[in-house]
Amino acid sequence: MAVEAKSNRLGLSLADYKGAPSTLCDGCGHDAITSQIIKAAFELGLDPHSVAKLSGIGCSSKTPAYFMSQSHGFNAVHGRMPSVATGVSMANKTLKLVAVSGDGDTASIGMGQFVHILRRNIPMVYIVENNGVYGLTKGQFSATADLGSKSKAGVVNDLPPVDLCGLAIELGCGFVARSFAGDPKQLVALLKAALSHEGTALLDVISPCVTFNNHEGSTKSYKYAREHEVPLHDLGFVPFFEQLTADYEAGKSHEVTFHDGSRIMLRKTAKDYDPSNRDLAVDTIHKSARDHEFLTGLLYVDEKKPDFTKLVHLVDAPLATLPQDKIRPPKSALDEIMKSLM
Amino acid sequence: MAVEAKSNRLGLSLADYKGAPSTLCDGCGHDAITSQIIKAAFELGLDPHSVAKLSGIGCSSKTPAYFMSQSHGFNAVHGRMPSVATGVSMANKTLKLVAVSGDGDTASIGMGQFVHILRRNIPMVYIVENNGVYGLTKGQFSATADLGSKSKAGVVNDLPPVDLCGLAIELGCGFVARSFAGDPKQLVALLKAALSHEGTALLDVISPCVTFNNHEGSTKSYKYAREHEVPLHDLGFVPFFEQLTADYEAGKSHEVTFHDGSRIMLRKTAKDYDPSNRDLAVDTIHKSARDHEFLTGLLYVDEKKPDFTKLVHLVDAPLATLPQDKIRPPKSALDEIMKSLM
Amino acid sequence: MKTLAADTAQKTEQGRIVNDFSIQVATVNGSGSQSSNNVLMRSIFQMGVPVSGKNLFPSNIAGLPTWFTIRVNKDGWIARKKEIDILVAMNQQTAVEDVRSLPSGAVCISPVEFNLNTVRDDVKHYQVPFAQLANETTDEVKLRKLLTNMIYVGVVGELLSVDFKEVEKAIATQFEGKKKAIDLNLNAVRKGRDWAKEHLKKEDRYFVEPMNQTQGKIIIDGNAAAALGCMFAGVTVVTWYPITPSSSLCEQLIDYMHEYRVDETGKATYAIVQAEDELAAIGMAIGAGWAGARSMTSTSGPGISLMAEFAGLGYFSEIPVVVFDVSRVGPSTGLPTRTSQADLLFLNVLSHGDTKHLVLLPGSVAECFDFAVEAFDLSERFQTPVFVMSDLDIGMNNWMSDPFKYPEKPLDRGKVLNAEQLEKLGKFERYRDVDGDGIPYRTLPGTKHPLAAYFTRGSGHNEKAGYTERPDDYVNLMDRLLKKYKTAEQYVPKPVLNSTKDAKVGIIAFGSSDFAVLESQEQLQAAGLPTNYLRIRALPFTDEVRKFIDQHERVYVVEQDRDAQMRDLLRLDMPQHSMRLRSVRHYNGLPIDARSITDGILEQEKK
Amino acid sequence: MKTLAADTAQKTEQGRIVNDFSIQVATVNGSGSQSSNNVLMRSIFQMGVPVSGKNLFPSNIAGLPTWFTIRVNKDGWIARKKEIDILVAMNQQTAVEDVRSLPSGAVCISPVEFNLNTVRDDVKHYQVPFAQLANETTDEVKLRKLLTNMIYVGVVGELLSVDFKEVEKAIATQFEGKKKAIDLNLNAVRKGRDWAKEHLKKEDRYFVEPMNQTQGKIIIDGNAAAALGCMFAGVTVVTWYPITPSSSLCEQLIDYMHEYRVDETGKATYAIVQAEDELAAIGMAIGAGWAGARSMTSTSGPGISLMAEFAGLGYFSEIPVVVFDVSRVGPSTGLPTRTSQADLLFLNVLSHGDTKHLVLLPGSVAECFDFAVEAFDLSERFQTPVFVMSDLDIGMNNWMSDPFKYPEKPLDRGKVLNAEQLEKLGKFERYRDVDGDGIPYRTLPGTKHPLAAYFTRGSGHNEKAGYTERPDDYVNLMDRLLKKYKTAEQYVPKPVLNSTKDAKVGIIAFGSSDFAVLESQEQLQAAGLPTNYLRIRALPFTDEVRKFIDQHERVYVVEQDRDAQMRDLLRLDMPQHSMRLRSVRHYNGLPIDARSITDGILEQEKK
Ligand SMILES: Cc1ncc(C[n+]2csc(CCOP(=O)(O)OP(=O)(O)O)c2C)c(N)n1
Ligand SMILES: Cc1ncc(C[n+]2csc(CCOP(=O)(O)OP(=O)(O)O)c2C)c(N)n1
Ligand code: SF4
Ligand code: SF4
Ligand SMILES: [Mg+2]
Ligand SMILES: [Mg+2]
Repeated sequence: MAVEAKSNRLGLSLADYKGAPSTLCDGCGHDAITSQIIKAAFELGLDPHSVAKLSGIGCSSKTPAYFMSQSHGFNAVHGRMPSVATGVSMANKTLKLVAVSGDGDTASIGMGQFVHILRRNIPMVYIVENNGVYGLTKGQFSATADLGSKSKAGVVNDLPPVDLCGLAIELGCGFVARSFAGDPKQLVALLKAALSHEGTALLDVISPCVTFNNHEGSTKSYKYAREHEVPLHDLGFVPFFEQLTADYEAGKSHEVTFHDGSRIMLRKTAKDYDPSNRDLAVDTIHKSARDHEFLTGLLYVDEKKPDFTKLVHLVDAPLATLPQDKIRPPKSALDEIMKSLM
Repeated sequence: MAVEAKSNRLGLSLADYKGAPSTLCDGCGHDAITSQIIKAAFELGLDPHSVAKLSGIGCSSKTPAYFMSQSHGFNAVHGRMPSVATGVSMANKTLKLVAVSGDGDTASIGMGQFVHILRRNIPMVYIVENNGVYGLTKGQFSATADLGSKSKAGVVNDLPPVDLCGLAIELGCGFVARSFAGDPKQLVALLKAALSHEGTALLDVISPCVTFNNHEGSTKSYKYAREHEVPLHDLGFVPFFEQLTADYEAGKSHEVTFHDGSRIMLRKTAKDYDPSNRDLAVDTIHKSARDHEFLTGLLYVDEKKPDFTKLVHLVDAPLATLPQDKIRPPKSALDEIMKSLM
Repeated sequence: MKTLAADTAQKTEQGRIVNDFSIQVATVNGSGSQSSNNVLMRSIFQMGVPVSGKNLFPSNIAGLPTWFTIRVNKDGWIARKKEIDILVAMNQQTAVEDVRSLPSGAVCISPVEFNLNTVRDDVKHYQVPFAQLANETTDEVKLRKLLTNMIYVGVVGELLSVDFKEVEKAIATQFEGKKKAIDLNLNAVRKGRDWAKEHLKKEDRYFVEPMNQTQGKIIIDGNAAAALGCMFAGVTVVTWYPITPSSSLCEQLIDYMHEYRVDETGKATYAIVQAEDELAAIGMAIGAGWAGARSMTSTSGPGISLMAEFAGLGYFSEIPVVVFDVSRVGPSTGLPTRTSQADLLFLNVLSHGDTKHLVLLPGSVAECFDFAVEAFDLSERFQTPVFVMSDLDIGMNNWMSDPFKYPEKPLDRGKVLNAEQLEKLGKFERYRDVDGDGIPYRTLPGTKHPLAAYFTRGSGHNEKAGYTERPDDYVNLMDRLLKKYKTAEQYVPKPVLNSTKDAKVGIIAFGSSDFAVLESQEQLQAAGLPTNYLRIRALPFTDEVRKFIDQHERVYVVEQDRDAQMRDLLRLDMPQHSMRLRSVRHYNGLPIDARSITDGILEQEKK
Repeated sequence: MKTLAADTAQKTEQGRIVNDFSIQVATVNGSGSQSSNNVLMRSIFQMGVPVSGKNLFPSNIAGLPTWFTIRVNKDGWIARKKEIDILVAMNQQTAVEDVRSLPSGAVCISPVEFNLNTVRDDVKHYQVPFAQLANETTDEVKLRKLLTNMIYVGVVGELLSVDFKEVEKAIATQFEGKKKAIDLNLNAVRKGRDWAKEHLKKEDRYFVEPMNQTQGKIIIDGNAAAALGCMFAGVTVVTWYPITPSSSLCEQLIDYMHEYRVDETGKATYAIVQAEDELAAIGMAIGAGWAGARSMTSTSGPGISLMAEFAGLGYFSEIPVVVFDVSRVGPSTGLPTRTSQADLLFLNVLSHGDTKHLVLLPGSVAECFDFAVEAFDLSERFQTPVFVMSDLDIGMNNWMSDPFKYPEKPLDRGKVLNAEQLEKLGKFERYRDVDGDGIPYRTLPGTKHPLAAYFTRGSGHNEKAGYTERPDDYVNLMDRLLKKYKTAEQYVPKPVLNSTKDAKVGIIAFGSSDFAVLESQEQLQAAGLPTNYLRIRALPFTDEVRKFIDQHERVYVVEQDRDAQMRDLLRLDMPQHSMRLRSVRHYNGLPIDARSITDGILEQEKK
């Protein structure tokens, strides 16, 4: 399987997908996610030159500097990455957008733009590295901090969390998954699936902040996540360019096929779960919250929803590089208009 | 019943709850809502001096000038009324906040603040006068415009709408109702219930824009709303200061009691509906959307959720008017602190 | 108080006033008077007589007072004129105040029911039974209000002897194609004309006579002109959020693009996104500009405030984007339907920290077109946000203009390196000042070359685009940005000079003040004060501006704001001449007029 | 290159340097060195010797270079000193560059493994086996890094002959109550001290000797000082969104309020809300100010940009609110952990349209306290947003100061009418200039009187707070706002003068530049240039400022920005003196130092 391969279908090595050395704290969940992004991109054989990395501001938002240094990256302003991503997508729809944000960057200051990018279904992978705090500003609670979670200073959070997955489904997002920085196997499969999805793919990844939110009483610590994680299913991803081997089929309960032909196989764990059922997804998420379960997996998929580039009927070539004769109408056009105004 | 009374429990007349003459277009749904706000406030006997009216920017946001001219009003900036309301609530928790917004003001530019005010559960009545367009800027689609709805110019909206009620329930709002400017009986009952609720009470009221969105093909026209309205139940409201009469009890299927003792009786129409069941509420809303039904009524109530003024443990008196000796610590305090820094 | 008799006598002495007066129609908004006012204006325009129309409307959709002023001027003065000569008082709410504000000897046409003759008798009143005429015109009650507007067109046309054929033509243009509408309206106009013929005795001095001053001219509003400019500039990504008075820029752009920028296969060579707010609008535009699109957004005051943070990102990380500010009266929501130039300073320094933005200042609809084209070239050449500040007066009012010229210059896409060039160079540093002009080279995402990629950030970055907090790196970057701004002086539109013989006194103005200043120059000349006038067309200032101030003993800076922002910016640019810079401010929300400028200057000359 | 021998010789000539040097400790952030640096600084402070500490840290949580500089100065100069005399090089990443940047003859204490002696031999090296010492101190591997920091405190203390009793006291203060921590750390310090005693031969000139210059003084950072000011100003509603370097203001405020502003029943006389962003933070504060609370928010550059729209609303509809801008290096994200004054102009005109805000400019931790109190009075007196601009240097660094004075003035709640007053007056117009000072009267929601209510809007309003689009209403309002701003000149903190005999040259500065300017005055005096120095403490300028500029031939405006914003604001206020205003700018993100100012001025004096 690709995992062992020294080089991928483009003949690139894993190293070709790495970035600058991380300056995050040792053990930060974000670094763990970074490595899985690198792995997923390498194994899928993404062309680094066709990828644009986007982020807002925060420790999490620094991470695009730490993977795929051969791809252009844009570290925007706090909470406004979605609008920048929308513009990039319009300017060059042939780019694969990989966006990384934080829970503060997305659920606090970024909420407005987050909601609207989901509504527009901009084609991109939207990863929220969710640690329940503002890491870069030293650990204040964010809008995803759980009710009753204790801060390092011992303060108890008394506001309910925003459930990004529940919200995304309510807003009609076509790919909604939750995972854990400490569960690389599941995470890499979900990342590959997300990279194969055509619209906005939301990945809410619990990513412990070892410096400010990894203590007793925190509900976003490695310990808590490990103890409370309930995976909905085991996942196996088969890229379009690979043969389907028997072991994939084994015990699969559901399967999702993406536009490029790639597929993800869901093997049921506890109970059977159909990720294409929206009401079921919502109820399941709400129930898990009530039961204080940390539910992970592919929560909801809808491959039919058209992405925004379709709605605006763009020409096939990137707008960014259209030649003058395609974007400046001829003199006759101006003359015609002037006449009509006389 | 109060409806006929010439003066209410404060001895005030209906006229005492009126505002400046409206400058909106004749027939605008917003004016219809204004009259029901006046009626509800009069019949509940709200003290105008204890009410603060808040709004953003838009035709809808102008309406606070058209009711209760004896109450202070604040027409803020576009989309940011929720933050202003939060501040007002903190400064003087004894005020009853009545906020009016539009679908653009709330669902487009205001989405971020809307989500966060629901999360904080600021005690206020939050009325969205929802016409699916930006009236004041001449009829562009807002984020609540329905998929496939036609603009006056014939353009078809190709983005899915934000369902404010579905969203509010997902965010844990404790009072979520939808109504119609053309259904005064239901609207006034819901307004009174909202005014009796302790946290944020969201009223999403379809309020046709007769000038820009009341044509054939619009899904927010009077005609469309009338033809598609499906009331979940008949409503009867009994304020705490009134006797419960038999006719209320008749055929009631559910009843909600608010903190002040007021109650609202739900009489089932088609099927039975329990507004305290969150999952049911969500599924029902989603189903109605799929079936192109315009579902109205009290969609969800949860009277247990604490409002924000409780969480911050405020003193009983309004912060705004605390005397100096309550808010400036004594010299001894400063001396003590200075010592600790030497 | 002068009596009408005396007044009429005086009139006949003075004789006819031809093609030099202003008409004000007072109605309520939402009553559909806009189209009849356009018809009246066009008819006169078609007679070859220079006209301009200004719509004074409320920030409201229907039912509040609105005034439409048509200025007819044989000399081509199309700025606002302070005095109203002919009032059509159709709005009972304001009729009395409207009549009171007329100069003695003016004309007032009004519904007979208003009894305005009782208000003043030193004004010539023509009282018309509009209601009755409307009833006779149609049985459809709903149509009567509308048609009443056309009836006054007939009455006014008759009184001023406007050529009826031109009215017919104008109606045809206005309702092009819609046969039924054309007949209905024509009929109404006739109704008014015939009634006037029969019942009104011409007792005023105002007449329209054919000229040939408008041949080959167009009538257009500045937002439409800017929209056309954007389209011919090759804009590819447009993001916007509705706001008066800028909405009509993007709305008209949508229509034009739909017609002229769709390829054979029916696919668009552009994307237009209605954003959820202005933070998102500029964020999208900046993302698009970064990715290589010619991107723009358009807004007004409140939107500019919301764009501050992103504007700083664009400046600091050097991303091309064009931002139109069709400015209105602030601060805050202010007067959304009134005109102002008071965003100037704020735009120049928009965002926290040391920031300096390029700002273009179109002074006519033609320049709205030209500068739109210019703006995209500048933004890509300088890799920075470029602001184009027009205002409600230019943007939303109808202006007479020469047809726009097709841009000869090919698009300037600036210093962008493609894969081949990278290969040749063998080296790429995003933020190095290779050419000594302060402008670095950039690459676009999607460029298929190992050297192409770089990381863009609003935090500290060195020449290699690497993260840095080093003091020297920061100073180098900030100094280069300043150098870039200096370089821009050579590229931005130069000022326009209008000089008079032996003038020692200078006037500086910009934007929509232009026509009023030109007219004022004549008034000043007549008052014995020859002036030279320089119209600034951009920030940063160019040497021509400095030379002009050098050469004049006194320079009056005319602007439409309270705080004399342009005067101040000039003082900061030429501190040594601070004291010769004087200020004439006009900031009541109405378009500036020549008389206010003339008085403002003469008053200070006395001192 | 001078050899060490020569150097030591020279030293002994020159003899001891007592209580006048700077120590720089280079570490990586997140390594816990902060507490040991504080201990070192406090120990010297407790010996009665003036000190100041500046932390140069990265915008990052752990692992990147950090420098902590302690300046020891018997004359009480506590600004940053450019040259480092004693380096404690604990960070291998930067050690070589750190050593290279030392002046010849300086001292370098470093881990022996770094072999820094091979880098330069004109520096006195003390090489210490820190790793080994740490191992000997504890078996807990995790603790070693931490304790290493305390070991260097012991070494440095020994070399400088810092009184060990004071070190013990400082440690006790630092870890108050935590017995185990105290012993651990004390033990580590001893380890370092004893090893140094035994193995190091004192071969440098630097010594600490007891003085009595710090008796009764406190050490505090500006954000804590401002927080205290807010608490004693009676702030009731606090809204904020985390951002460096302002977060610690509200975070420390939370702690203080929790301790001193909770009533008998355990209920809070305040509300502190962590908002979702800065738009919301100022929106909440404005809502609270409108409803009668003493409300505030605190932020830095990017937050200021986001607050622009609401700031305009506050100005135009006249709502009291206090906004702290603890400024950092912009534009955009800029250098979040470096200091700057470059928000000044932007703050003054924040929001579109003609806007002028009051800005207070504290120059010390004491003024952070005083001006916080002042700011709330001013905001309610003038019913307008008041900005308090400090910066990272004042806000986050530790400063020595006299204890703060308890405010004697009672709270000034401004012109608020209650029910009784309304009853007496029988009339209330929200926006009428009753007193001729431009300041109207207001009422609070909840006031139980029929006259109390009014409608607040950011759109056009007349004196009765009614909606208006009338040109005259708008002009009246804008002119009154300007008058109000003028009135404020009488209320804002007056500038502080430090004059020298026969000085013809003036210096103007503000904020955190103060100590550096005062020190520079001495250097200039020594260089034969006596100067008078005026420290501006607020916008608008007061007559004292104008008088000062009037009285000097040349005035150097010293500021920490690129664009000479204060110089420009002064030029606009006194155009007639534009040319005598010269500029000295320092904008590399480091706190300004006396030498840079002195050189900057002398250089221009040569010309
Ligand atoms: C407008 C603005 N406000 C505040 C900040 C300060 N700030 C930087 S990162 C951050 C929060 C980051 O939290 P999150 O998105 O959860 O990322 P994390 O560091 O936890 O990975 C804040 C508030 C900013 N950079 N810009
Ligand atoms: C920051 C800002 N952007 C844009 C506008 C222009 N604007 C005024 S009202 C409005 C939309 C109002 O729509 P909605 O909230 O639905 O109210 P409605 O008029 O439909 O009742 C807009 C975009 C503004 N006032 N402020
Ligand atoms: S502070 Fe927290 S989020 Fe930031 S790098 Fe460290 S561990 Fe990660
Ligand atoms: S435009 Fe629409 S929303 Fe606005 S007042 Fe008219 S009908 Fe109502
Ligand atoms: Mg986080
Ligand atoms: Mg609407």
